[in-house]
Amino acid sequence: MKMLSRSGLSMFMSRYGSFGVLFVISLAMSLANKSFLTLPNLVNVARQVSINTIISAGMTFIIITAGIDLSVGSLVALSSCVAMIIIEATGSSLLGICTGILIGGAAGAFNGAFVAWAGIPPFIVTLAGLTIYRGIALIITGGTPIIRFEGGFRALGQGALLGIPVPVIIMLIVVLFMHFLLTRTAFGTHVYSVGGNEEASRLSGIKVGKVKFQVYVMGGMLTALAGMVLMGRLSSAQPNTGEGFELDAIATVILGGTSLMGGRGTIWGTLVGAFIIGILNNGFNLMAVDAHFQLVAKGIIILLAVLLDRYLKRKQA
Amino acid sequence: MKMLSRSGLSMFMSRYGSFGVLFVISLAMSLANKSFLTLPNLVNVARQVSINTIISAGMTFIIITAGIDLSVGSLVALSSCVAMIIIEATGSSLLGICTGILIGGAAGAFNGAFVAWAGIPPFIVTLAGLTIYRGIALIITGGTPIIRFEGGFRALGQGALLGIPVPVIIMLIVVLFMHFLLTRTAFGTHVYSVGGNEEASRLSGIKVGKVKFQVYVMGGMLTALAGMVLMGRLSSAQPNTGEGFELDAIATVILGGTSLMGGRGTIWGTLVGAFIIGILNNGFNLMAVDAHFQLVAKGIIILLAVLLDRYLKRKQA
Amino acid sequence: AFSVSTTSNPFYATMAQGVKDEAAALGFDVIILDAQNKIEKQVADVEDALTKNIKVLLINGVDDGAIPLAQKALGKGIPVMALQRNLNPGNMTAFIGTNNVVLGEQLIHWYASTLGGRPSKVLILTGTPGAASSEDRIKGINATLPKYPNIQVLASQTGYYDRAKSLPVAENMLLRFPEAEAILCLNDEMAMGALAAASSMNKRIKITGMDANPDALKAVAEGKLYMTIALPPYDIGRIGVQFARDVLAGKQVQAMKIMDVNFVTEKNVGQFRK
Amino acid sequence: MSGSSESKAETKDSLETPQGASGLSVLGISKGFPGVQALDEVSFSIRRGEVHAILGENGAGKSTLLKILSGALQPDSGRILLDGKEIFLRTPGAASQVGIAAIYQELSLVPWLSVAHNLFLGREWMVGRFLMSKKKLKEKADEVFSLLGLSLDPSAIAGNLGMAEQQLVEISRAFSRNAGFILMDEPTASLTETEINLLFGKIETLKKAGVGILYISHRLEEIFRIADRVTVMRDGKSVYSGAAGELSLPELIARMVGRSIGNHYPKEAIEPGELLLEAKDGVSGEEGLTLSLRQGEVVGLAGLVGAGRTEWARKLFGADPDPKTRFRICGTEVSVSSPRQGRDLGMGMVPENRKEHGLILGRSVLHNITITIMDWLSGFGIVDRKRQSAVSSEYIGKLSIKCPSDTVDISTLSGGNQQKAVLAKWLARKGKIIILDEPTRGIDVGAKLEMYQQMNALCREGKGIILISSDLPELLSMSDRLYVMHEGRFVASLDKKEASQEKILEYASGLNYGQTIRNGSEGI
Ligand SMILES: Nc1ncnc2c1ncn2[C@@H]1O[C@H](COP(=O)(O)OP(=O)(O)OP(=O)(O)O)[C@@H](O)[C@H]1O
Ligand SMILES: Nc1ncnc2c1ncn2[C@@H]1O[C@H](COP(=O)(O)OP(=O)(O)OP(=O)(O)O)[C@@H](O)[C@H]1O
Ligand SMILES: [Mg+2]
Ligand SMILES: [Mg+2]
Repeated sequence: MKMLSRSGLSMFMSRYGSFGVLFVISLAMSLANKSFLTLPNLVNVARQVSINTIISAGMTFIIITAGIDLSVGSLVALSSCVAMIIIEATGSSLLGICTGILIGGAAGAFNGAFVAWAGIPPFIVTLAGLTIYRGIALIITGGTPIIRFEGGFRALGQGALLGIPVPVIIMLIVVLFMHFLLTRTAFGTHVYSVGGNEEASRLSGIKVGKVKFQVYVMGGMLTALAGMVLMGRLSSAQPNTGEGFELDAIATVILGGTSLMGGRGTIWGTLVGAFIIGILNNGFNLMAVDAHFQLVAKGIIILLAVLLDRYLKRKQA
Repeated sequence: MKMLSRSGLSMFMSRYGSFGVLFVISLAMSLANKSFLTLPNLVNVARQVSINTIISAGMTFIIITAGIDLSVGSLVALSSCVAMIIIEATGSSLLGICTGILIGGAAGAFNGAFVAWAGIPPFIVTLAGLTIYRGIALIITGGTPIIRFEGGFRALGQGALLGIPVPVIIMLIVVLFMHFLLTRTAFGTHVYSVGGNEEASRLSGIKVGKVKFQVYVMGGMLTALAGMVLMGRLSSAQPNTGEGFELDAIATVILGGTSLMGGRGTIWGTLVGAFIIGILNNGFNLMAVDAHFQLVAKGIIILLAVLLDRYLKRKQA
Repeated sequence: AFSVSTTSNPFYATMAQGVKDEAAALGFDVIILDAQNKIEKQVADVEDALTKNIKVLLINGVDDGAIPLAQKALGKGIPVMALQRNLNPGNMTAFIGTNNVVLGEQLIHWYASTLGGRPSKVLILTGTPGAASSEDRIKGINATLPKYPNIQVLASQTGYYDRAKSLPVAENMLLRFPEAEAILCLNDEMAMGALAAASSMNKRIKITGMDANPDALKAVAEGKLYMTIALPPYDIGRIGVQFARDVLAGKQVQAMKIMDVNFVTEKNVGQFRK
Repeated sequence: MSGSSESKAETKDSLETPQGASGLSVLGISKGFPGVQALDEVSFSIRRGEVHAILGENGAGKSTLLKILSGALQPDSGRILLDGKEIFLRTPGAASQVGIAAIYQELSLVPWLSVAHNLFLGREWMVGRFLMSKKKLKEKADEVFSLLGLSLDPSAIAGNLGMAEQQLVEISRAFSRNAGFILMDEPTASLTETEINLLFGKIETLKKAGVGILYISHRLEEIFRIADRVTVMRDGKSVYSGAAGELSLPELIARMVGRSIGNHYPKEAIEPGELLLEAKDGVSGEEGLTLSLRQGEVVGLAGLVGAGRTEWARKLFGADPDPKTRFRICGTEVSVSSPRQGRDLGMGMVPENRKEHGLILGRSVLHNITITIMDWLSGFGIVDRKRQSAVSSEYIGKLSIKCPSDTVDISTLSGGNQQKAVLAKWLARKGKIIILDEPTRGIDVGAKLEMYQQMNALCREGKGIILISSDLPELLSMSDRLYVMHEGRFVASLDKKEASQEKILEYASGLNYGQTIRNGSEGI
């Protein structure tokens, strides 16, 4: 049927259109640089995007509810510092990691409670969170990094399974899980509903506050998980790490087609967005572009990428 | 009529409610610290908030149209570097300042064009702007600051008229002008309507794209003006100045009661928001609070301030 | 008052500690103002401080924007001790610190001395674009490199002075230039990032840092980091306060106190770890 | 108006407008959307000084045609002629410059601006080219309203108004443009008799002044009151065009829906069962009447615009929780504190404002229909997608919701079909008490019939229905009993037998206030 197939295709494009952009960028990079399209480098890129992707997966849910989380960078620092302090004290990586993730959940709950029930704009709540969590991380560490060259926690960042780096495996599990949650569960439907029309959702009997609270808690836990991976990768925890992660994550989510106005978005899109950013960074490093010029080029390429995305979608729809 | 008075009062509170918060914070600060409530210190605070207020005034318009501008920090750097280069080359402060402000307008036009007519999300456009303008500033200066201890441009930052610092005078003119524009002109109404209901605005014959374009151009010019003031205050232009200005400005606007979802907001609110932030910083400095702890305290106080604001508004409405 | 650029960085935190300790020892009250690396915050900090009748201003400028502040203080008759960041002669009573251009030069001289004329290919991780310390160190490096044609710089990329941000950058560079013998990093944070990158790629490579932060020293001691340069932040802070005392007592002080730096390797790391 | 002299119009056009080309016409207009051909070679014209009504099923393409004439949409092909000359309406602004004003089906006020600002939106020059003083704005707005005989507050925030008031603002806006053509898409959908009479009076005046009016409505009896010509659309084509009165109502309906409809209001009488609900009006002070609802009953709520019916229904459902107002639901006394609680108590509410309160625009039809029953459709949180699409197909079939597939964005459906989706989501929940606030707003005769049959079916299943409607014939025919509201109070309770249009209006306007209370207290 003409009707069906057309709308099917346009849905496909609006979901997967950014793959085209990713493809074009990858192509350009591999033409510009021989080392780009090599297995080690691709694994490398995957490992590099893993932290941002894990954070952005949680951010996607938050943004779909028309929220935002600016505190992720600080939370990466806080959760990893707490985890590392516990590992130093007890020697148990597992205990440290679990506590770290719980801290993430707690911070998320703090954000979520203010957003969901006090009705304070998410931007303000999580901006306050940004400074509060950073402050706590600095206080508990006295401002100095903690480095540790042994312990199981390092496997989280540096291990590999069948040649696939552990961060990449974690990222894939997170992405699959979050995709499933968003598309196959009642909770996912409610997330879309709340972002699409909060009042209509409330009038349909959805507990809007609870849904919002949950996405922030989940976002906090994923952010902390990313913090654990970063800690593993660096063999250290540092109270002032993660600055600017929030802008990276939000940009990733939006590049992936999720709207800041809420109600729309996919986890696949976010994954693609993360790879677009990761490949740009990787390519520029490989080509050893001058730092100042790199900034200009990156900005322009991102604009071009989004323009291309629009074009592809319009063309197909 | 009950309806009338209710909506009138609630409008009043939603406009002026944050004054209550400002008052409480000021009171607390003056109790905690004798030097707070002195004329030199108050002038001091006013001067300190001037740059953020000028930027935030433009940001208010942009956010009312449901947009955002992340490029302001980089634009402060770019405009002041360009201005300074011109001043160095020609010796004319006036020429430098005018060029600086034009650069601001041009950058705003760049942002605005992509937002208004290419339909790219403002977050992405201005994030690209953030890196592009910073890159250009670094390239044209070779990464090093330009210092100049003579020239009329310094009056913009360091001068005073009848004992009132010039930055404060500029801020007041900007605030009054922008308030007037927003409340008394057709353009202001269109800004509200585009943010409140874009489709309805289009159907009413409003050129939605043009309105969006204009707010970004204006925002760019005001940001550049703030850059000129900063340049005057520092007697120098630096390619890496202004980092994080975007979050400050957005937080100011939202603290002032403007909604990120668009359609609502006032310039007075923004002014109050700027003073709330400025007084917090000032007060903490006067009390010499430990830097790490200050972060935590500031976050908490901002949350409390917004809670108080809600409470006051609900109480009255 | 002591206005410091940021206490989130261990280097400046140590400097602040030096100020604090020495002030306590000498019986001074000192307010530490953390500008959080924002010049506007520093301007506000110092303006606030100046309304409080301070006696001396110790300032570690975020960037050259701190110069008018120093002038303002001097204009009010308040002596200014510039710590680590030179505010140009005439704008300060005394300067205590190291010189970043010199530091860049010394780094290359030192690295060349370890080579003994043998050719070597290196990568460089630079700091935040536009940050004066980074730009100055690069200047020093670029000025010195021509003297050693045996040192070939394969690539120079920014790691934003940040551990997490330099990690992927270092990985990418190592992947592209597997032949590199060393990564010269313009601070320890990036050295730690580069170290993590090397270990993630199972590579042993010479990594040098700067600042001698505690965890960098630990890494040097464990033979993971090749070298870090010990700047004396603690002493800079202490001497700053001592100079302040002298000036208040009407004594003359040295206008330019350039502090010595030490190259810390596995051999001498013991002296630097507390 | 004497465009005949310069008429070079094609034969087709002159066929359409026999006295020449004086008027606004479209020739062979087509417009497709992904998955639908909304308009297929439609030709149509409005002469100056006539009311041309368009009838058609939901999704027939009426609104699309109107939007093309108002510059809101661009046709894929075809021409638009004004007085015989081809014009291009690239934007709504362009249309208003040539004297075309429109009232859209989906109300389009800017929620945070005042009524006065909305009234002059896009043409602030009327109040001052650059500067606007609030006072002047208010004066101008008052002028417009008094000219139309309306009492609206110009400084009220538009988003706070009820549907009917918003509708009146839209009408005022279009009328105050002094346009040569006014296009109206269901302007009376949420209005009551009083305002409708006002509107029709105004239309008569405009007609005499030579204004051409396009009138779209699903209230068919209106067509006979004001239309000069009637066009029937079906599946994007114009299937009939002729003078009003040429065809009888049943004939028109047959053209519209492709079959004839016998009884418009097929109300079945069902023996009332147990008491489901007892409720006060919630106004403090004097004792008002108590509303009661039994199984199998349809209880109607009548009242003028702003009488407070919606407000009361929202309290009952928990949308605007009011702890002071307590309801007796199935024997237990409660005050409903949230729609969730309302839902769990077995209630469902179809709100009057479907766009703001009913639909999640941007999500699929499936999502919108099944949103109320996600808990039933999922085990351990995981949605059974087969059952989900079974439910959605069931209701799409039952209510004949017209959509290419249930995965399309609900915002692409025609207004009436959107309304059916909102009803569907509460039918799916199978609550005991269903509150319907203007449920037939904007839906066509056929769909109305389906909706009434659904109401019958619900009653047979032992459910109780509260019907709020401004369509008096509908209210009279479909309710078993009626309550009349005035200023937030239940002022009268009427049996089906004693209820009549006149009586209701009398009570609703508060004329019989004292008497009502007496009458009412006997009523229960
Ligand atoms: N923006 C859009 N995108 C996709 N399809 C659309 C869009 N607008 C309308 N349609 C489709 O075009 C057809 C005609 O819609 P239209 O709104 O003109 O119907 P209508 O006759 O006004 O119906 P109603 O009486 O329900 O208002 C419908 O099938 C509708 O789904
Ligand atoms: N959210 C609101 N905020 C302020 N006033 C409101 C709100 N909702 C309704 N009102 C006002 O309350 C009064 C009652 O309105 P309501 O919508 O309940 O009347 P109604 O009988 O349903 O009439 P209608 O036919 O307009 O729907 C009106 O004057 C309306 O303007
Ligand atoms: Mg319609
Ligand atoms: Mg109503």
